[in-house]
Amino acid sequence: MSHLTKKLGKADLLGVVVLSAVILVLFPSVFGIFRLNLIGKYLTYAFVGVSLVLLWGNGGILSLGQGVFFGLGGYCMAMFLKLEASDPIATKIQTTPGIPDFMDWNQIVKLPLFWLPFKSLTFTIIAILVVPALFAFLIGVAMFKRRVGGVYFAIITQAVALILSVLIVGQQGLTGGINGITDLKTMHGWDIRSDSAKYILYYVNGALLIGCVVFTRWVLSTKFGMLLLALREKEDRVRFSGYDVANFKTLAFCMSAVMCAIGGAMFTLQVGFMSPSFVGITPSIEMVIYTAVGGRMSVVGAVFGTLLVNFAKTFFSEEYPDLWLFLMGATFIAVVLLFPDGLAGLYDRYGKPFVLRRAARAHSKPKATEPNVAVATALESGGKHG
Amino acid sequence: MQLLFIDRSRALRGAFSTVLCVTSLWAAFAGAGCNKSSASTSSDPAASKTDKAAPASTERSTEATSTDVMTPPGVEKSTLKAADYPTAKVMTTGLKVDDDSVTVGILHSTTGTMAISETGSVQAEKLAIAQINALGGILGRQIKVIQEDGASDWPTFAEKARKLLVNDKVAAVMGCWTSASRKAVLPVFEKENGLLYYPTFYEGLEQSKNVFYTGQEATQQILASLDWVHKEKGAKSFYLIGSDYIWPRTSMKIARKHIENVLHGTVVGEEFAPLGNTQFGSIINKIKLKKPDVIFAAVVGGSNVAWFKQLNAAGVTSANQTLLTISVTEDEVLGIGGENLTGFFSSMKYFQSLDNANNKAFVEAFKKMWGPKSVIGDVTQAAYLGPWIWRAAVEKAGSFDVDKVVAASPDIEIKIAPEGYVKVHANHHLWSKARIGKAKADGQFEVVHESDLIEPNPFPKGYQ
Amino acid sequence: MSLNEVGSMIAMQGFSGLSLFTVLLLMALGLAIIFGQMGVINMAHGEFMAIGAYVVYLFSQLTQNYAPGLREVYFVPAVVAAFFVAGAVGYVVEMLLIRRLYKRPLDTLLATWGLSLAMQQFFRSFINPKEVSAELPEWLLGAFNPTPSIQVPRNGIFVMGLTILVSAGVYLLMLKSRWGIRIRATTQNRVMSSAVGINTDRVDRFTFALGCGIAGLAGAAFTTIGSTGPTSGSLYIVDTFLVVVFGGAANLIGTIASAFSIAQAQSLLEFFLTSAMAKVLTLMTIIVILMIRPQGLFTNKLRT
Amino acid sequence: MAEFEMLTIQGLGVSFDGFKAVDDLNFIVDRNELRVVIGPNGAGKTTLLDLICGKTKSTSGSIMFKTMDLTQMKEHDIVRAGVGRKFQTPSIYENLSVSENLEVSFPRGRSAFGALFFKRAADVIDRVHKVAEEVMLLEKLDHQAALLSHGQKQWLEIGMLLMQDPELLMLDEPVAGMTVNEREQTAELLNRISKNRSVIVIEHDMEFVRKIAHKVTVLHQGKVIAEGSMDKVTADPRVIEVYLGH
Repeated sequence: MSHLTKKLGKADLLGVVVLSAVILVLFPSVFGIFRLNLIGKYLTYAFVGVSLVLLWGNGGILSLGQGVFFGLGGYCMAMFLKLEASDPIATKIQTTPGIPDFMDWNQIVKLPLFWLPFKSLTFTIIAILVVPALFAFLIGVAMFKRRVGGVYFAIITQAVALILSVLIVGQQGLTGGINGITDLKTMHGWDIRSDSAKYILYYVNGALLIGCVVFTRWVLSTKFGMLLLALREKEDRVRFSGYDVANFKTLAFCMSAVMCAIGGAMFTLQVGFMSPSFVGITPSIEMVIYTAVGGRMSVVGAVFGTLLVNFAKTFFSEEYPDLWLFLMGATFIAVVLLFPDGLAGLYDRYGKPFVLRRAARAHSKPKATEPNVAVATALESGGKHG
Repeated sequence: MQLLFIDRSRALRGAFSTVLCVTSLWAAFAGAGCNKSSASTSSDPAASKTDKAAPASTERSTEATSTDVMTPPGVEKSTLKAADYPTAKVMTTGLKVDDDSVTVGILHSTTGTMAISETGSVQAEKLAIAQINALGGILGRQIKVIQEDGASDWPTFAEKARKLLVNDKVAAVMGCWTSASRKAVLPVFEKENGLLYYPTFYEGLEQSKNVFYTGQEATQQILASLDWVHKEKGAKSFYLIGSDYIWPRTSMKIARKHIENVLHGTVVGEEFAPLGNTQFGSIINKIKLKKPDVIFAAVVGGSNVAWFKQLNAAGVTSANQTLLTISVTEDEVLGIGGENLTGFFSSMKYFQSLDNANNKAFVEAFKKMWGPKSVIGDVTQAAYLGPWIWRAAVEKAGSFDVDKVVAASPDIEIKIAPEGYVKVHANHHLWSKARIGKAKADGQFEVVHESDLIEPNPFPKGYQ
Repeated sequence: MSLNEVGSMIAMQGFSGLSLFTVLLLMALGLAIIFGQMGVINMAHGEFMAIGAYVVYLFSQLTQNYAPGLREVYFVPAVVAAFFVAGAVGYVVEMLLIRRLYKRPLDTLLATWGLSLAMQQFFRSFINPKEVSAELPEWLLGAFNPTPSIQVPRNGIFVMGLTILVSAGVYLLMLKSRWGIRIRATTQNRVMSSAVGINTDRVDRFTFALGCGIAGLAGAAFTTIGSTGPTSGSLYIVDTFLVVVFGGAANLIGTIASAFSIAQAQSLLEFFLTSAMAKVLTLMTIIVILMIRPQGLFTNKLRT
Repeated sequence: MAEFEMLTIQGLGVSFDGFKAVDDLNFIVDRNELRVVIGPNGAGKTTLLDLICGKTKSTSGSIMFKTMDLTQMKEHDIVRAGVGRKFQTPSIYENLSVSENLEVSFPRGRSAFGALFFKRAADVIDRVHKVAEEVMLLEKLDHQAALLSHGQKQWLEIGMLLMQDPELLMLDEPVAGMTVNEREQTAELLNRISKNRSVIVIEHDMEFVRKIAHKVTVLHQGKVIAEGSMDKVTADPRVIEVYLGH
């Protein structure tokens, strides 16, 4: 009878269904492949948005280093694709054919050891999932066991992002440096640049994103999810209820890292390159903003928030390039000041009363009176899992 | 009962926010395309889009139309008539060409960290296009411009490049500044068979059917200047310092090979500072320790300013040290301050102070269009060449089709080039001269050496 | 190399380290006040520094155009003006924005990030998209030679002097003045402070303005050693935060110690390693130490 | 079953920058005893609870819970060993419903993965109902915790502790902010739950203390100055001096 059971009831499912319809049916039927590919790129950022709903919105842990995981996933995928694009025939003008072009430019004559396993797609896929998880685990254990939290965690993850981007840029013989890993062509002989491939990748990406959305909602509906919410509010209470808080935070951090990495890998596939500009601080913070715009508590909201900001970015930077940053800055400030719960919060405030009235009228039974609505609203505004 | 309502509200909430979002965004997103097409059909060619999208430069004249632009001396108004070149004949690949106009793209950063550098290129490209239009356009057609902002972000460059080629079907793109942005758009241009004119001096190691490189590749910029400093200053020992990314690293690699194998000198130190580094105290001390004959520098961006200011402050000036840089144009001097550079040498193919008729006319036209305080650096001049080279190739080919333009390009000569004279090489780079400028306190350079025309060689044997 | 030269090198390298220390400290002081005393994470700190730099540029332009004779002296009033202009902007920002976010520190981070974007675009649109350079007076250029083989950068001495002055000022203000007592009282117990008649809103506003003013001061001083452009401020922001966090947020002595140790480590490592490795190693060391001592180097042990 | 005390504290001390909040403290709690700790502000009462539950680490002495030394254990291990602690201000999860608050405190699925795959089995629901009834919140199970009255929040937190069925329960000012009526009910509640466990209560309200206390300990400046029945300690001249002399 607990209303927890209702959390994942058919209602929430419907939200996901609507999202799926928009991503898998609406967009493809309305937009051509160019715009669709663009949306596909935005949706890869939405993975990060969803991961932040879990970690930040519900867990209260603000990571400013999600770009690190996005980048790790993206780089793993890019390494595989680059090796395939660097077969000895395609690279015969190089001093050492068969290695990526940027290595050749940096006088590297043999493929570095850590690149070798990325010749296998299976290994690559495993690496996309495991490497970020492992990295997040190490950071998580080190930080959360020492009870580094809040602002400090945010700043330290930011520093981690900085370190990694300095390392990638500095080791250009191994990583492609600031240009990143570019000119990716095929995956097991399948040309990822063709229109048909772009369609397929779009759907794969959409399906994976919906998978992450469903997964995140499931996590939030479990006791684990409740505890995340609980420890955001009263960390000590959770600790003194017998839970090792650090483990919970670490697991949430790892889950969010894996989601970001999937997004990064899909980014590489759809855009055709990966560069250190995703690992740094700026993209990491921007992705937090997408989430805030959508509503930090709302998984579906985060996806829409990401789309909204990026659509707006595309529109304004095409039409009013000068105004764009003013607008972006103003959006951030407005979201934080006026709509801390983002789009989802706006819905709660303006959309739902309307919906509730409609619902009440539709049922038009004497029981559905105003007090009921009031209680329902109060309950709603507290347990925002939508 | 009550729970039922919660359920319904949750259910509808997703739907509601979806509809809200999607409808509001639709206008924005799809509308971007619509507006664009309306903009590009407006009658006033270079000005319509130019005005709106031009980076805010307070000195810029606001009404830069095709009629009041100064054209280069000695170039007659084109007598080609569009009627003699029916659209069906000159364009067979679906590009945006009609009987009166042809559309090109400009793709640079007007926002973000790179806006600092790319502003000049945008201005030069717009000047060249306005001049070409004033001279009767290209195959009798006026050039229209769609400008996109790469926002200093490489994926955005790729996105916008794809938009220009796929959506807008532009006949050519003038754009990119950093190597990273070029690398990001390169696959797009190759896939969509577009045409890119890239203005920046760069590291070489690239040659694409779809790109023309109007700046120097590394050997053109480096070898002659090293030869000069070796001969003139008797330099034997060199200290190499650059920012930590591909262009300085490749340049330094070429420099080291040349110093060691050709000049039989020594490299006494090599240092790469992270991009954005603001502290050079320790590096400067290391240099002082080694006492090199020449410091050979390729630091960029905000770091470049810090590097020269701190160098001056550490007592290293032209009075006691020879310094040769490949990363300081007149644009950079604005940020560094002439007083910190006086007497140091810069190797470029173009300086604003070049004393020839072409350049005088160019500088005058540029200042007329963009304001009397405008400063013109090497890349700005190279960007100016792009539209002219494209025009010459199109008219030689008698077609806008990319394949035909590319085929017609080798050996195209631009005699009105501000730098004097350039010729397109079969490898898509330009034959050009290397020049050494000595920095003056007023921010200009005194040209102290000029080489012969140098053949571009993006994959130099023996330097890799 | 002679012994004398080795000595000179050690002296100069020592000065480099000290100079970096004062640079870091000057960057961090304003933030230490804002973050340490108010708990506000001001991501626009770098842009407030840029305001200071642009004020100097403005003064330089005015001097060049209207009073070229004043070139040797304009810099000092420019630095003072930078303090007040940046402080005034900070005052307004506190009033419009920060005031509403005191209970949500992580949200101040997002809002001020938005502010920093808008400020950068403001510089770009209304001042100059390119980098600019203030013409420095002669006495700030070049090096001072105590012995023929030792060159000490004059701008380094200037920054150092200014830092000492500002640090001493902040120290006196926070620990000795009535204002300082009010600021510290407000930090420690807002409700109680307002109950005893402290206008806490006013204290907040002035504290924030003070922090921003010091940022402007730092920006003005850094025109002698670095670039002035729309994004110049962002070059400093991460380093600045690390100094403050590493030092232990609420502690002035901690900030000083932290700036000192980071500067010495970085400057020494840079001398012996490549710059990129020096940066990476320094950052990693900071992170590791922060993991061992999450509250930074210096904290006041509190009864919980 | 071996005979040992529920809680034995010996020579316990902790100092904050030289200030000794708890100093050489000795303290024993029997099985099934309800002990009340009183003392003026700053006597070290809350610090004592902090030390027992591991929130504050001691600088000297030992805290034996049955046969385990709590000073060597992590907070969550102390809880799992059977020590529950209520904080001074009601510390509940306002965003969750009453039943969720209780459920979250159920001592199963305590590891991160365990929580992920925790099933709301019949025994959990059963226990939630039982405890809710015990703390008089059965009617409010589906309400959001934020909507409860102050007193009900206190009960909810006690309920959350009861979910874990601790052997030693520590309550920091459980009736603060309660109405007279609620105090009555709380006193009954405490008497009920101390039937089969030891309870330590910190309280200022002497009338309430008199109602519940088996034994009273008076702390002053980090030291025990009196211990015994309520009547005995209130007659103690040192206690009177401490309370009146300050």
